[in-house]
Amino acid sequence: MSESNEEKKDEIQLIFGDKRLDGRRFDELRNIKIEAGILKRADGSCYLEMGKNIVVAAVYGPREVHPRHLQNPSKAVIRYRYNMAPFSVEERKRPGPDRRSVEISKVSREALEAVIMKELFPRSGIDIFVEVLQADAGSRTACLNAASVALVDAGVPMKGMITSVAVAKADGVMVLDPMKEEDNYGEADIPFAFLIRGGKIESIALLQMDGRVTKDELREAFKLAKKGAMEIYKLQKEAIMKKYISESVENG
Amino acid sequence: MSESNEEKKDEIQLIFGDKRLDGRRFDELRNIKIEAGILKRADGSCYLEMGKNIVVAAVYGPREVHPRHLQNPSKAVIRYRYNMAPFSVEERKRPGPDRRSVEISKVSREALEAVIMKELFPRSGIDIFVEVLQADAGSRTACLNAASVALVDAGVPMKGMITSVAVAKADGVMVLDPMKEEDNYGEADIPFAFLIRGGKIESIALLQMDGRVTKDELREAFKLAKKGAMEIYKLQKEAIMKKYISESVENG
Amino acid sequence: MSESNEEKKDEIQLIFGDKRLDGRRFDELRNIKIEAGILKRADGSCYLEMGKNIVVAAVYGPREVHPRHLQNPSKAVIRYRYNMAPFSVEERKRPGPDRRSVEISKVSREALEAVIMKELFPRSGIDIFVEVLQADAGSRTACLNAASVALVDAGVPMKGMITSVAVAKADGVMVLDPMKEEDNYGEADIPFAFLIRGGKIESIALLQMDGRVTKDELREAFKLAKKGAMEIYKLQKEAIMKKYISESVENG
Amino acid sequence: MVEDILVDIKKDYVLSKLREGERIDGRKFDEFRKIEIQTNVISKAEGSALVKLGNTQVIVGIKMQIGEPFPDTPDKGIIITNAELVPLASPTFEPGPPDEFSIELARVVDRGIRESEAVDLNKLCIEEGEKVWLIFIDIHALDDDGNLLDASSLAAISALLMTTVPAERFEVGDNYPLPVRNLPVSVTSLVIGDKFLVDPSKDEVSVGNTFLTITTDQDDNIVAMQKSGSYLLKEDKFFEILDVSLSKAREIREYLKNI
Amino acid sequence: MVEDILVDIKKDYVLSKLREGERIDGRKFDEFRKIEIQTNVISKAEGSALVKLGNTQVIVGIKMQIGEPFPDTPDKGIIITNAELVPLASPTFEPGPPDEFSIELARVVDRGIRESEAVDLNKLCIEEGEKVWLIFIDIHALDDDGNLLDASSLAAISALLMTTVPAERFEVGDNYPLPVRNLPVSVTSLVIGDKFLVDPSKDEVSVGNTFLTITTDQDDNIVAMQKSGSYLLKEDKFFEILDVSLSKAREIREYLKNI
Amino acid sequence: MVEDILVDIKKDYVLSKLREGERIDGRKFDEFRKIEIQTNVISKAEGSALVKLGNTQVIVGIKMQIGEPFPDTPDKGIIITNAELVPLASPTFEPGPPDEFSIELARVVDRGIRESEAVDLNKLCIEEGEKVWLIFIDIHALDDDGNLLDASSLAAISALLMTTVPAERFEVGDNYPLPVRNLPVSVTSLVIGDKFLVDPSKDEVSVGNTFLTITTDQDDNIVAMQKSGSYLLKEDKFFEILDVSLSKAREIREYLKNI
Repeated sequence: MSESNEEKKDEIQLIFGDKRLDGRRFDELRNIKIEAGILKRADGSCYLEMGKNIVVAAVYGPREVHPRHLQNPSKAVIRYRYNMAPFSVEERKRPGPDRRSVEISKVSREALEAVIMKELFPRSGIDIFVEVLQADAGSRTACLNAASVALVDAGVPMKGMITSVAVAKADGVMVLDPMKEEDNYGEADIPFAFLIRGGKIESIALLQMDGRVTKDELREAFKLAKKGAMEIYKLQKEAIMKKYISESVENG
Repeated sequence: MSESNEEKKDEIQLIFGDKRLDGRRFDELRNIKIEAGILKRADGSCYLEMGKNIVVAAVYGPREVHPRHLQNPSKAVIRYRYNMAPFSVEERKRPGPDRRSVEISKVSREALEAVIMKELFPRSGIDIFVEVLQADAGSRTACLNAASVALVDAGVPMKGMITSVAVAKADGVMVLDPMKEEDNYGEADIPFAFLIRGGKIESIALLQMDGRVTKDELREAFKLAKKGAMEIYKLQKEAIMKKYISESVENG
Repeated sequence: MSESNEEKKDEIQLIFGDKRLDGRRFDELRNIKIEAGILKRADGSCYLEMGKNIVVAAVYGPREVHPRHLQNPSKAVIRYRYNMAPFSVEERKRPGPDRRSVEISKVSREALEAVIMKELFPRSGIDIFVEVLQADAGSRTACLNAASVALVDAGVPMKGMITSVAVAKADGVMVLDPMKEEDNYGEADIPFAFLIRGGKIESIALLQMDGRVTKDELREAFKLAKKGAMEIYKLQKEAIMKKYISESVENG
Repeated sequence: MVEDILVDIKKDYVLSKLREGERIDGRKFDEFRKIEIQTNVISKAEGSALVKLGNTQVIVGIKMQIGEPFPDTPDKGIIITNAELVPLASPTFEPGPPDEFSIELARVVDRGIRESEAVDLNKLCIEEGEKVWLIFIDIHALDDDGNLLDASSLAAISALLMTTVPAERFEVGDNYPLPVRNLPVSVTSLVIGDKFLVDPSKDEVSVGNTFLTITTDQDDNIVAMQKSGSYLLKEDKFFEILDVSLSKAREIREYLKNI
Repeated sequence: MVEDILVDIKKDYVLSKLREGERIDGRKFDEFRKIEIQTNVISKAEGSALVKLGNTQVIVGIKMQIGEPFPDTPDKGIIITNAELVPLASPTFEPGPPDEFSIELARVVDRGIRESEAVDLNKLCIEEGEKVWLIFIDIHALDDDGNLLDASSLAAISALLMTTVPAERFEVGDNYPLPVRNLPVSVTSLVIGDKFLVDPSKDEVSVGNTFLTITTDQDDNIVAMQKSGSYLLKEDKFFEILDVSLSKAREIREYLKNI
Repeated sequence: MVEDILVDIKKDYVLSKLREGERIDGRKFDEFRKIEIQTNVISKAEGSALVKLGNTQVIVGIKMQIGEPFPDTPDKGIIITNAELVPLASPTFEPGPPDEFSIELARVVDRGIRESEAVDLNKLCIEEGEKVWLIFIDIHALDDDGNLLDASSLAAISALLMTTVPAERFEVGDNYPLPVRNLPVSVTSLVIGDKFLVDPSKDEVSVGNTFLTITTDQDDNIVAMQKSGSYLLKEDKFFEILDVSLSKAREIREYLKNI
C-alpha cells in the first residue's frame, strides 16, 4: 500500500525563459561532491552530495553468507539496501523499509548485479548499504552513484562504472537532474543508470519512469541523461583517484 | 484479539411460515456450482460457488518440504491456508491472516489430516490453499468442499471424501446451509464436515458451534447436515467425473 | 521509541518527618513473600511478592538448544525474558515485549550470566522466564530475586546468590525499595543487584540509574541497598530451605 | 530424541491402562482433577482469578477501558479475549506472537462467554454510539499440565464474576459490579478411539491432541463446541460426550456459585 | 534438484527456438496470448474483473471507503493499490507479507493508472480537506503462467471501468459510476540478448527475469516504465520495444473498449 | 572462523598491553579519542550534528512535530529517542527492527537528556492538554569503531543545541531556538578486571562487552548510569570510575560549549 501521497500537487511555475527555478540551465546538473573511503569499518565507502541529497554508501564483501542456505554455489549473492534516515525528509519518516524503499532497493540491486562480476565469488555475499541522510529529488540516483564508487573502493571487480541521473519534464520542457520542486510539480520523472566502460556509455542498467511524455520527449531525455552521466562519471573517477593518491602518499 | 464485531446484531425476521428469507425450505441448500481443475500451475484445483460464496482451492504436492527441519520422517506434513481476498466482504479486509482465519485454517487442516493418507508420503508436504473471493455465511464449509475436490484432482489418496455444510438456528428453527442474514441474526451456527466413504457418511471430521441450542436441536442439526452433505457429495463427485471425462476426451 | 510517558509527573509530598508515604522508615523494605518450586512443568520456579509486585519465575534447563546454530560450543546460552501480563498495570498493557522490557531483560540476563557457571554446560541452554502478574515500582528487582531462587530450585550451579533491590531519592532523601509513588514523583531511581557469596555482598551484578543525585547521595544509596539486599537474601535462603525441607519430608 | 522416547513410553502406558478401563492417575473417565479457584489475586485488575486444575494453573485478569462501540451494536459493550501461552508455562511454549493454539484457546473461551450472554453487554453502554465499556479478558497460562482450555474458561468466568466496572477511575459515575447473568462451563474430553476422558492431564495427552470441548450454560443449553485435533468422531460417541459434558458442567457450576 | 534440471532444459529449448526465430508456443514475438476479461464477478466489490492471459489468471476487486485527503491535495480522492501473490497461484509463492516482487507489481500497476490520470480524482472529493473517496485496488493472483503484471494492469483498469461509487451505502448521496477517463495499458517484454518477446509465458521466463514494462495511454503518451531484472539494455533496443509496446497497447485498448 | 581467531589475537594483544599499563593506541586510560563535532549538517532537520570519536561516526537529526501531550503532563513537550544501528556502520549489524543493543543505546542516551532536564519541556506546550511539541531524536550510526554510546550522547545534545523549533512551518507562531538548559555528558568505560579504560575503541572491546556508562550534568550531578555486559563490579572500582567520569565529562562539556 502506498505509505504517502504520491499524487501530483497543485502547480507552480518551474521554467523561466531558458532557466529553471534554481537558475540552472535545462541540461545542467546540481552541485555534486564525492568522497571515497570515508568509513573505517566498511570494505569500501563513499560520501556523496548531489544538490541537497546527502548519502553515504558502504560495501561489505565479498564475505561469507549466513545462513548457508542463502549461498549460491556458482556466484556471489548481492544485497542492496536503500534506507532513509528518519530526519532526511521534511516530515519525519518512520524507521524501517517502506514499499518505495523496497522497490528502489530491488531495481538498484539489479542494476549493479548486471555489472558486478559475481561469478568470481561463488558462495560469497557482497552487501551494499546506502543511507540517505538528506533526501531531495533523485536520491535513488545519488545512492547508485555513491554505491558504484564504494564498490570500486572495496575492490569489487565490475564490468564498468554505474552512473545514474534522472531527467524530468517540467512545464513541458525536459530538464536534467531535477530537484524537489521539479519532481513534485513536474509532469514526469525518469531515473536512468548507465554502464560506462572505456569512457563510453554502453548500455542502460536502470530505467524507470512515471508521468506523461511522448516518444520524442523520451529521446530528448536520453540525450540529457547521457550528457549528465558523463559529467558525473568524471567526478566519480576523480573521487576514486583522489583516494588512491592520498593512500599512496600515506603508504609511500 | 477479535478483529471484528462478533456480537449478534439486532434482530430481523428470518422465517416466514415454512420458508426462509430467500425462499428456501429449512432443509434446502443454496445453489452450488463446482468445477475441478481450473488452474494450470497447481497440481489440483477447484472453483466452487455456494450461494454467494466464491472460493478457489489449489493443492500442491506431495512435494519436497523446505527447510528440512520441517519435514516429518514418517508422514507428509499438511498445510491448509484459508485466506480472504480484501474485496471479498462488504468492508474491505486488510490483507493477511487474522485470528479468525488462523482458527479456521487449523480446524480445516485437522479435518483433512484425518482423511489424507499421509503415511504414504514421508518427508513430503501437501499444501492446500483456499482463497475466498467472495464471502457469505459458510465460507469455511465452501472452502473445505473445494479443497476436497482439489485434493482428488491432485491425486492425493484419501480415506474418502470430506464434505462440509453448516446448520443454523434461525427464529428458533434449525435450517440447513445458512446464508449471511441467518448467520448474523440467527441464534446459532454449527459448521460440520463429514467423512463420506462408500457413499455413506461415516464420521465427523470437523465440528464447531457457537450460539445457543438444546440437545434436541443438535440432533435435528445432525439430521439436516447429513442430508445436505449427501447432496453436496453428489455434486463433488459430478465435478470430478466431468473433469476426468473431459480429460479422457482430450487425450483419447 | 518510548511507548509510554517516562516524564516525571507533578509533585506530591513523599516524606513526612522520618516516615514515608506508606509509613515505612527510609531504610525499610516492603513486605516480601517468597515461595520456591510452585510450578510443575518448569525445572525450577519461584513465586514472589515484593510490596504490590507479584511475579512468577520459571527456569528451564540446562536443555538442548534449537536451532543448532544458536548453540555455543563452550558454554550454556542464557535467555532471560521479563514479561508483563496485560493486567499487571493500571492501564492495560498490550501483550508482547516493548522497549522497556527488552532493556530490562538484557541487563537482568547479564547480571545472571555473570554468576551462572555456564562453562559446565556447553551447547546447552538455560532459560529464565519471569512473568510480572502485578507491577509496582521495582518489578525488575522482584523478578531478579525470584529468578535467582528459581535457578537454585532448578539446581543450576552459581557462584552465589543474586539479590536485587532499588533505592530512590524522594523529597531529597534516599529511601530503600521505593514503591510506585516514590518512583513516579521521586527525583531518582537506582536499581541494584549484588552477588552474595558466603553470606557477604561481594560485587555488583546490575546497576542502573536515572534521576539526579550527587556522589554523596550515591554512597548513601549503596549503603541502603546493601542493607536491603542482605535482608532479602535471608528470605531467599529461607524459601529455598523450606522447599527442601518439605521435599525431604515428602520423600523421607 | 530422549523426549521422543519418553513420549512413546507414556503413550503406551496410557493406552495399556485405558484397555484395562483405568486412567494413569486413578481417576474415573468422567472425573475432573481437583479444582481450586482464588479470586481477586491481582488488585490492579478490575477482576481476576487464579484457577488450578490439578497442577495446571491459569490466571485471568480483567481490565476495562472506554472505547467506541461497533457501528452495528451502538449500545453494547465489547468483549476482547486474548490468551498468552508464555514460555514460563511449558517447555514447549516459545516467546512470540500468538500461535494457532493460543488463538484457538482464546476464541473458544470467548465463544462460551459471548454466546451464553454471560455478561449483559447492554448495561455497558455509557453513551450510545459514542462510548461503551471494553472488557479485556486476558488469559495468562502459568503451568500447563493439560487442559489449559477448561482452566482458562473457569478462570475467565470467575474473574468476570469478581469484576467491578471502574466507572469512578474514568469519571463516568459510580463503580458497579459487572453484570454477569450466566455461568458458561466448558468441558474438554480427550477422545481416544471409542473412549473419552474428561479433563485430560499432560501425560494423557501424549496419546494425541484429539479433543472435544463442549460449553454449556446454566439452562443446559449448548453454547459452544470445538472439535480440535485431527481425528474422526462417530455421531453416537458425540452424544455420549455431550451427556457427560452437561452433567460435569452442572457439578462445576455448583462449585462456581460458591466462590 | 529435479526442478533445477527441468528449468535448464526449458531454458535451452526456449533459447534454441529463439535462434530459429520462433517462440515455443508458436506465437509471433510481438503476439499476446488470448485475452479474456470477465467483469463484475464479485458482487460485493464496487467493481471487479477476472483477466485471463492464456493460462495466467488475475482477479482485481475495487473497494471504496471514505477517508481523509492528503493535506496537499485536499480535494482529491486517493488510490491505494495492493497486490497479493498468494501461494495458490504458483508453487514458488509463499504465504507472508508482500515481498519485493508483489510490491513492484503493485507499484507499476499503480503508476500506470495514476500517471495516466485514468480516474478523475477531482470528482472523488466529498468535503474538501475532510472527506474524500479512497479507492482500494486489490490485485489477487490466481494462476501465474507468466506476465502477471500485464494481466494485473488489465484487470485493474477493467475493474475500475465497472466500478460504482457506493455513495448510498455511505449515505453521501446517489451512487454514480467511477469517472474513468483514460485507458492505460501496460506491455511487458521479456528481453533476451538482442531479442524481445511480449507477454512472456512462464516457460519463456525460464531464461531469466529480464523484463521491460512500458505503459501507455490512449494518446500514445508513455505514462510508466519499469526495467526489471539484472540485465543491460541497449538504447536502440529500447526504442524498438517502445514502438512495439505502443502498437500492442493500441490493440488491447480497442479490446478494452468493448468489455 | 578466521574472524574468531583475529578476535582472539586482538584480545591477547589488548590484555598484554594492559598488563604493561598501556592501551594499544597509546592513549592514557582516561583519555578520549579526538572529538570532532559538525553541526547543522542536515538542513531538512530542525537540528543535527555529526560526531566523530576517532573513527567512530554518529549522526543525530532532530525532527519536531505537533502532537497530544501525555494526560499526566498536559503542559509539557515530549522527547522520543530512537537509534538505528544500520548495517552500513558495522559488519556485525544486520537490517531489521531495533535489537536489544540499539534499544539500550537509545534509552541510555534518552535518560541523560531527560533526567538532566536538558530541554525545558515546559516551554514546548502550545495548547495545554491539546497540543505540545514532539521532539524526535534520531540516532543514526555511520561507523562503529567503538563507543557508539558516548558519540551518540554527544551528537544528541549537540543537535539539540542547534535546534530551531519550526513554529512557522506548523503555523503556530515564530520560530525560536529550542530551550536547552543543561549539558549532560556520558562517559563510557570498558571495565577489564580491576582496570578500566574510557572511550574504548572497537579493538579494545575485543576483550568483552563490559561497560559502565555514567552521565553527569553541568552541576556534577549523576543523571544516568548503566552497567552493561555480564561482569561483576566492585564497589570501590565503581567510585573510581565515577570520579574519572565526572572529570572527563567536565572537559567534554567545555568543548561542547564552544561548538
